[in-house]
Amino acid sequence: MLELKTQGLKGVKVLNLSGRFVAHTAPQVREWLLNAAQKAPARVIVDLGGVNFLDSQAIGTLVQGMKRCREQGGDLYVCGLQQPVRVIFELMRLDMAFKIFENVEEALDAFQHTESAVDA
Amino acid sequence: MLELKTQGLKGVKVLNLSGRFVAHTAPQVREWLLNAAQKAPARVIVDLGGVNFLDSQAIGTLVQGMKRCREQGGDLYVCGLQQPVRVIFELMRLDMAFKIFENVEEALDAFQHTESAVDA
Amino acid sequence: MSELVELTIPAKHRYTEVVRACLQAFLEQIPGMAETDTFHFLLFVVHEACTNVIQHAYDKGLKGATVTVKTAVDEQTGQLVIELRDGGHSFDPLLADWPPPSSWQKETHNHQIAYRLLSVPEPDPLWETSRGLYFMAQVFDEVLYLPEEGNNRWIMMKELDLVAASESGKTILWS
Amino acid sequence: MSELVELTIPAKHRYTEVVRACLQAFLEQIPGMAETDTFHFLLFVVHEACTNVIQHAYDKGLKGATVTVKTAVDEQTGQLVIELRDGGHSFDPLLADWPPPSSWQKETHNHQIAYRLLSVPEPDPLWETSRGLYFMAQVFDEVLYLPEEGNNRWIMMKELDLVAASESGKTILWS
Ligand SMILES: Nc1ncnc2c1ncn2[C@@H]1O[C@H](COP(=O)(O)OP(=O)(O)O)[C@@H](O)[C@H]1O
Ligand SMILES: Nc1ncnc2c1ncn2[C@@H]1O[C@H](COP(=O)(O)OP(=O)(O)O)[C@@H](O)[C@H]1O
Repeated sequence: MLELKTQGLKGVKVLNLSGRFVAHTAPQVREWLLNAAQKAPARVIVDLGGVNFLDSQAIGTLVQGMKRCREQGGDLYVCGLQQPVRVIFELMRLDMAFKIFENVEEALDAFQHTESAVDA
Repeated sequence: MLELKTQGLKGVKVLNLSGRFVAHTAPQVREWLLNAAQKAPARVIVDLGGVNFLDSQAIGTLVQGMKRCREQGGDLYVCGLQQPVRVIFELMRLDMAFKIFENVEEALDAFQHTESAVDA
Repeated sequence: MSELVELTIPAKHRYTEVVRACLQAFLEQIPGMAETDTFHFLLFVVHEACTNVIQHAYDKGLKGATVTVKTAVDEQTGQLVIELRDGGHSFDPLLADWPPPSSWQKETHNHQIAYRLLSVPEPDPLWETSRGLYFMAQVFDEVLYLPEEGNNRWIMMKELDLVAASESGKTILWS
Repeated sequence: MSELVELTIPAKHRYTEVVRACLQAFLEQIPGMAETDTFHFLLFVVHEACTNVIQHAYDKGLKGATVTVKTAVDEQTGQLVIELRDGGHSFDPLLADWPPPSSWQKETHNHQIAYRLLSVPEPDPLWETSRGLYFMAQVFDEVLYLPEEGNNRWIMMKELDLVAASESGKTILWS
C-alpha cells in the first residue's frame, strides 16, 4: 500500500514514498523519521512524488518528524507534491510549517546552501 | 467514461477507444461500427489500447461489427490489448473470432496485404 | 467467516463501475493479488453478474431497484465469497434457452431450492451474447443461484491462491 | 433524494481504501468532477470522517464494528449528501478538548439532538493532530453530528458546482 525507498545524498537522508500515506501506513514512516532524526544535524527530504493520497495522520507524522529534525539542528523538507496532495497542503496552509520543493534536487540544493551559510 | 477517436488511414477506418468499454458505453461504439460497416469493402481497426476494462456486451458489440464488416467484404481487426482485456480475450478464445494485432500499424499492414492479394 | 464488505447500488449499468472500484480496492489489499489473472477475471465476472441482474432480473425496470454485493475472504481457508442480492423477478434456469439444463444442478441449500452452476459449454466465439454464465462458471469454483420470495441471491466462491502471501504470516495477508 | 449508494466496511483503517475507491467511482460519474479540487477535498474529508470513527467512536475496538457510508446526489439541486453511521460510543462535542465549543451549535434535527459543526479555528500548522474536523467544516456546507442510542450519524452536505455539466442537460450529468 505504501512503498518506502531510502537513500543518502550529500549528508541528507532522502525518503521516497509511493502509494497511500494514511493512518495504517504512516507508522512505518514515523519509525523511519524518528530514527533518521536521532543524530544531529538531522537533514531529511521526504519525496512525496509517488503519493496519490495522504491524510491528516500522515501530515501529523511529517510534522512530528520535522520538529524532531529541527530539534537536532536540521530540518525536514518535502517535495514532489502531486495535485491531490498539493490541494490538501494548501487547504491546511502547510507551507507555513514545511519548506516545500519541486523535487529532490531543489531540496538538496537548499540544504547545501543552508550548510554553507552555517560553515561561513 | 469511454472516449472514441476516429481516423481514416489508407482506406481503413480506425476507432481508438479509451476507458471502460461496457454495457452502458457500448451503444456508442455499436452505432459507429454499424455505420462504418455500411459501405463495402468495410475495413475497420478497433484499437483497444486505452481500454482497461471490457465486458461481454462490449465483446458482443465487436463481434456484431466484425460480422457486418465481413458481410461487406471487409473485416474488423482489433489491436492494443492491455492485460485486463487480453486475459478476457484468452479465456473466451476470441482469437478464434478476431484477428488480433499488437498495434494499429501491424493491423494496417495486414489490411494492405489482403488488399494486394485481392488486387493481384 | 471473516470481515465483510457490503455495497448496495441502484440497479443501473453506470453504477457497476462503483462495484468494480470497491471490489478492486478490496482485492488489492491482498498482497500479490493485483498481479494475477484471477484478479482481472474476478472484476470481470462480478461485473457480468451485476449486468445480468440489471438486464434480466430487472428487465421490467423496477423503481428503486438495487443490487447488493457482499464480499468476504475467509482468512483461514483463503476462500473468497461474493454474494449478490437483487429484488427482481426470479427465473428457472432449467427452462432458460441458454445455458442448457445440463449446466445446472438443482439442490437444496439451507432448506431452500438452489441451482448450482456446473460447467457451461463454451459459447461460439461468433455469438453476440450468452457469455456471462460461461465466464462465471469458468472463474468461480462454485456458483449457486437461489431464487427466493421477492429476492434472488447468487453465491460465488473461489479459493484464492494465497500461498505466497500466507508464507509471510497471516498479519501480512491484509496489511 | 435521488439514487443512493450504500457501503458498509469493517471499522478498520485498511478498509478506508474501499470507501475511497467507492466514493471516487461515484464522483467520477459526474462529468468534470475529477478535475476539480473539490473532488480531492471530498475524498480526503470522507476518509478523515471514517478515520475519526475508527479512532474515536471505536477506540475500545468493538468486535464486528462497522462503518456505513451512504452517498447520494440530488439531481435537482446538485447537492451531495454523505451520511456516515457507526455503532460506536457517542461523544459530547461541547465537552471535547478540540474544537472549542463555539465550533458547534446544538439543535434538534427531526426531534433528535444534533450538533451542527460551524466553523473550526484553523489548527496551528505545527500541531501533530486535530485537523479532521477543521477539514470537514472547510469542505462541506453543512456537517451534522447526531448521537443516537447505540448509533452515531454524521450527515455532510455540499452543493456541487454542476453548472458546466447541467448546461448539457440532465441526462449527461450521469452518463
Ligand atoms: N441474474 C439473472 N436474473 C435472471 N435471469 C438471468 C440472470 N442471469 C442470467 N439469466 C438468464 O440466463 C441467460 C444466460 O445468461 P448469460 O450467459 O449471462 O448470457 P446473456 O446475459 O448474454 O443472455 C440469460 O439470457 C437469462 O435468461
Ligand atoms: N466520529 C467521532 N466519534 C467520536 N469522537 C469524535 C469523532 N470525530 C471526532 N471526535 C472527537 O473530536 C476531536 C477532534 O477531532 P479531529 O479534529 O478530527 O482531530 P483528531 O482526530 O486528530 O483528534 C477528537 O479528538 C475526538 O475527541
